[in-house]
Amino acid sequence: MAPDFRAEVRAWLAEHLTGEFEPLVGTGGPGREHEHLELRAAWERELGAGGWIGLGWPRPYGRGATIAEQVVFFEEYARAGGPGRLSHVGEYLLAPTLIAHGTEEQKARFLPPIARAEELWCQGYSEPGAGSDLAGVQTRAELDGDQWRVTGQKVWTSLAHIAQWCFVLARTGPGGRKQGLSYLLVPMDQPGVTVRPIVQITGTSEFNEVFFDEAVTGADHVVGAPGDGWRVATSTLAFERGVATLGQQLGFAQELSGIVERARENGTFDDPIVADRIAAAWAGLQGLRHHALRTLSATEPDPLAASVAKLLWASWHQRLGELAMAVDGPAGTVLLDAPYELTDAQRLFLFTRADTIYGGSNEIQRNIIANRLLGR
Amino acid sequence: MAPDFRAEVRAWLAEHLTGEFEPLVGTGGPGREHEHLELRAAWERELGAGGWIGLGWPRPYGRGATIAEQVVFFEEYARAGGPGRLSHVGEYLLAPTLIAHGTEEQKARFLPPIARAEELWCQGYSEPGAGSDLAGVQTRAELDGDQWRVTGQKVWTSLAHIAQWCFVLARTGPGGRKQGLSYLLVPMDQPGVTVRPIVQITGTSEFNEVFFDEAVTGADHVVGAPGDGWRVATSTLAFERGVATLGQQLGFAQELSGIVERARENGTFDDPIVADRIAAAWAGLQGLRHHALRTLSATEPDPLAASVAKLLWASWHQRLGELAMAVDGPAGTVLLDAPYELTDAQRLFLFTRADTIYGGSNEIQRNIIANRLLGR
Amino acid sequence: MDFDAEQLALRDSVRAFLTSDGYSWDRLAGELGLTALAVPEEGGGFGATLFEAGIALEEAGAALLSAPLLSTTVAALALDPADPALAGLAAGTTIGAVAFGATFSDGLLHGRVEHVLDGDVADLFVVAAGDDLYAVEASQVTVTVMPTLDTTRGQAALVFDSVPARPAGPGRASHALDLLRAALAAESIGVARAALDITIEHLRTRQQFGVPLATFQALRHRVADLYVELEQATSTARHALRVAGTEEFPVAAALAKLAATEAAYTVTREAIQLLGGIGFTWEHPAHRYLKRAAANHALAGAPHTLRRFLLAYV
Amino acid sequence: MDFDAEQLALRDSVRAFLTSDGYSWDRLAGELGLTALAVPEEGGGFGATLFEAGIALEEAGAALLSAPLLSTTVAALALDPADPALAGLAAGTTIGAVAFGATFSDGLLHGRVEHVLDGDVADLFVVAAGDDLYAVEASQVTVTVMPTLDTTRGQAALVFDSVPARPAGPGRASHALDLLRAALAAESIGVARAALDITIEHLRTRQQFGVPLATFQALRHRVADLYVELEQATSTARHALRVAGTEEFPVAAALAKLAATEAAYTVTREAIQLLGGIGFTWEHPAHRYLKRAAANHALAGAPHTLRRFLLAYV
Repeated sequence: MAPDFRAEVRAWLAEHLTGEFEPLVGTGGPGREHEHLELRAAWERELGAGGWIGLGWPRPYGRGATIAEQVVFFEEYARAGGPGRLSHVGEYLLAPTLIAHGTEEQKARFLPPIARAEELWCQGYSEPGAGSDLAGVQTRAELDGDQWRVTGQKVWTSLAHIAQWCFVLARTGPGGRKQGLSYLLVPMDQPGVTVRPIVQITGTSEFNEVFFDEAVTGADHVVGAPGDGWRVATSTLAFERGVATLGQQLGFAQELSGIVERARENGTFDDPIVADRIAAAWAGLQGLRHHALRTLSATEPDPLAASVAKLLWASWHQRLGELAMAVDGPAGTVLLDAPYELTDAQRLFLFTRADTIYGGSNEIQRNIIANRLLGR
Repeated sequence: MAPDFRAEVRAWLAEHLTGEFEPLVGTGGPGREHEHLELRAAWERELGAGGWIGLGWPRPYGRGATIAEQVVFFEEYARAGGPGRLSHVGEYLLAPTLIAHGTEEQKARFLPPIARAEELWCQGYSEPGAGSDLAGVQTRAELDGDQWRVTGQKVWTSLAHIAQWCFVLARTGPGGRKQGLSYLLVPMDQPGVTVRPIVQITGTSEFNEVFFDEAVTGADHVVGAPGDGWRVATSTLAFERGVATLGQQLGFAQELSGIVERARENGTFDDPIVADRIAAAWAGLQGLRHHALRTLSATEPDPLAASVAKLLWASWHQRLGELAMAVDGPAGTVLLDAPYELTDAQRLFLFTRADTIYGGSNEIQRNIIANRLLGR
Repeated sequence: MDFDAEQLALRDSVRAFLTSDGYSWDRLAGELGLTALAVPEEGGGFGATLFEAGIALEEAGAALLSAPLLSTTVAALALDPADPALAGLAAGTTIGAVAFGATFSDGLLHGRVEHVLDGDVADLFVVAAGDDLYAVEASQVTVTVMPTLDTTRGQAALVFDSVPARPAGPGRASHALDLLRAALAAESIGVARAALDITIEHLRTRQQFGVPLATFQALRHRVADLYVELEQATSTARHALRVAGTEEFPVAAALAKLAATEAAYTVTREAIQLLGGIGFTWEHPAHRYLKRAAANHALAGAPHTLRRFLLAYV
Repeated sequence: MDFDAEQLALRDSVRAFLTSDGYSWDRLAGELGLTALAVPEEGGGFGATLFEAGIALEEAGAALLSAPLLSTTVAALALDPADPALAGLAAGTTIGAVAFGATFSDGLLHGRVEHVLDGDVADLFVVAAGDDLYAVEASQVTVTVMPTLDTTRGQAALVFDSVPARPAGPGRASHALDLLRAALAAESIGVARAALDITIEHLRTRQQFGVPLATFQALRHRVADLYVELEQATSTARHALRVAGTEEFPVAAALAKLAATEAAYTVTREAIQLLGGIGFTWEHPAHRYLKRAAANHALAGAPHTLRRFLLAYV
């Protein structure tokens, strides 16, 4: 690592996360993804102009930063109270997929706008009839001359209302389940695409339904061969649980600190039963960190690492939400404000119910692990 | 209830559980079933002579006692420190089956010797290849003139080494799984029967393997019709979780008291975390009692009641064993004496590992419940 | 299964009423008389027991009834049976709520009490101060309505600024808390049962990997475990409702509150997981069950607080 | 997967050795040099780190090695690196054990120490009294061999009746405890892995209802959960082994002891359930894994004690 890398990050953030971006500090985290959308989009462009998007991508598209450097960036970003990111779907999910499976033309076309945050992305995997069963995708696409025509419905699509592009898993050929799927890149701003925000348990809308009705995209906007979408898509799922987990853990640590602070304020920290749960949560977070460091330093990729990591963080985070409510006690039954403004504890408690469902539910992850340990 | 019933029980026990039977007080419980076998057999005959075996059977075979009276008997028996029972397999498993499904001749032949504790019984259900899968029984029996010839192997057979009779589920006809099974009554004292004690996790042998090699029994010693054994046997399993559970809970309460006493002695009761677990165990025991009272007072039989009760008590009891070890702390790693004499905590911890396995494992009980709630 | 014919009829009529379209407080209290069930006949009630009131509360929980039945019932039964307010509470013309933790001196109530369930709509507060209960009209109290996580039940924070109050139950403060715990237990059982029923229905009908979710054994076993926990909690809750008049009640009510709210919290959380994405949406009722369960879990004694209380009886 | 080539070779050779027929203490210490791994070269060792010693201990746990490797390793690393006893411990010609909780005054050790692992066979005791360590020959101490639940590892109770002892590690008492915790963590990971492997093998081969047990999803998901818990515990244990020389070690060792012994206790209990009847018998190894796991869980800080210690760092 360049010896002054941390200083460089810190200085840049101090200089830029201020002024017009000052209101963003501490906003847009999980369960608050609806906050300050326009200003955060501008902030992403600022990050892009600073060269901070695609930090870990290989050159020439990115800066080829080491894992340690990327971790430093996450740490400093968290320490500065940087807002929840909007370009992460493109940066951490699509881009590694393109780098692994895309053509040179696709890389040249799509990576630079991601790095400049000029094009934001969303993910079109889950469907209402399929849930966590990715191979049960019903959305269909047909090649019609030089265009794909896409028809179907996706759910759990965060950021769909502000994204310019969506990567869509669609059925393009014969064969059931994992056969005949293709990985398509579809522009969102067209008559064939309708985005409907879903009001969630939290009363806010982080996730959307996206309806494709004869939506079109170029024939060349397929990643990998047509029919090879299952393989391409599952590799994206693996990217989803990469180095970003360390950044995520910094957010977790801040949430836990907030809970500890609250427990000290309201006296529950002195209740040995609550304190024991706090210590268990803290120990669990250290475990997440030690585990991420071990898997990141692995010399050979572990095919189960992504599933193990997802089960660990999702379950830990969900328990953290329950701990937050236990610390708040009766106060946790009252909102911050009418009509439905949640406290930090309530937001964490409610929003983390989704952690064990989306992005491959706990049940799907256990299936993946069991398939390997016990055979299919 | 006769107003003086409790007094009658108490007086009888005070008068008889003394003298030669004095050494039996507090012995023979779970994990200690190997203790004082001969003297306990004599004690059973004493109980039988006193009219206390078959208390709840209908007249003329039993005393037709109410549930409340049976509970009083259990309470007083536990209070007096009565030893672990040897005739309970005949009294609580075979006898209700005979009363429901047996011929008049069978009842007349078998019930009185059970009530006098002249014939002890053991249960021949589980097999090494079938585990909790009762319909997977492989033991075969053939009708050869006026005799059944039985060949096969049974496991988890407690008391087989002292029992005179065994009720055996065996395959007697064509058809797979639940078809073609018969419920046979087989004498143990014959060349074709070999009992091999199994040394268990505890270092002692409560359970046996029983080998039948052309063992014989009379053609009339089949309960229900030949081929109807599945129905007869599963009704026995239901009897297994009847009123006896209340008696069992009295034993649980004594075990918990012992743990509390130990925690007060060694100071762990003052550790809030241990105390919380003790309170949870105590609350769980009250829950077992309230649940047993509710199901016993039910006007209609609940087909899931037996499975719910088994899951509840087995899991609670197993956690109690873990609590006992937690209370003992480091002391729990050292035996009471060489070569392998367990402390109360160790015995409870180790022996209760079997509670969730035998008599229909937790997994089998969950299957039964799910079949009803969710369809097969 | 532990109901007699009359109790079954009560349950069925309450259930039919609460799942019908046009229910209202007037019909609930007037036509069905649910606020009067356990009130003695001389107090204007039907003279049944807390067990029957619990049947109604269990159904109210299952329906997520958004009306002050629980609070009015608890207020009525907490009061001295000779109290003049009883008739109005029994008739449902007075809406009651119970507040714990004020102080009383020189004939006046003082202090601030938070988290008064249904305090936003109550006409009469039954207020515990020390060992005793006092009755005070809502109009005499500074009532601040609080927005609640569980949108199906309101709360208020009360300020007693030297408010004159009538003694309404000497020595009955702890009994009022026991009644609240038993009532919350009964209601939580209903919440859990309804959430489990919705989940079972979903698993039986929703297809994934080409077959109904109900065919997956891992899910089947979890449903079985939820059912078992709920069965025992139901027994514990009903036991408390049965022993309301006895010295066993304080312990039984705490046990019931513990078991029933834990069961409801567990079942409603698992329901959202088993329902998958749909259970995370506002339009599906799963979140309302979860929020009611979470509120009942946190109020009137969290589980570890109740266990600490029970430790004295071990 | 976080081993380099040399570490992999070490693991493989230890594993092959421990699963071979003719292993003995002499070969283990002499031929393989497992007692010398992390001892500095100037102390007669190989100068590797606690991480390498942990690889050997993990394999020893998996094999339920019944030999004082853990105690001798901890004793050697706890000592002042210049201590004259180090060479014997590194060579395995001296068997060491660590005892916590004696008192020291006027050059003499006093007090009674229970639950000294491998105290039944040790030649040399490294004794923590206050903040410091002392070395004393076993022949100077009243050693009472205790029969153990975990028959694969002995214990002794020691009585120090004003025993002269040599200062052998000023200020290193708490470091000795940290080393013991990290070593127990490494070993527990091995115990859990072996128990899980046996269980997986059983599920894959044993038929029930006409199909292998491994086809039942409810069991598959439980195995997956055990694997996940063990994976994280492995990471936590190995992290502690890596940071042995740093100020992070006390916290890392407590975290490792907590995570690894909880994982081993969970896995070995579940193993017996998943194995069914056969796992309850003396002849099957499952109970020995459970008993080792239970002992490691209870000694050197039970989980709630460790959490209380960690609370200061939250």
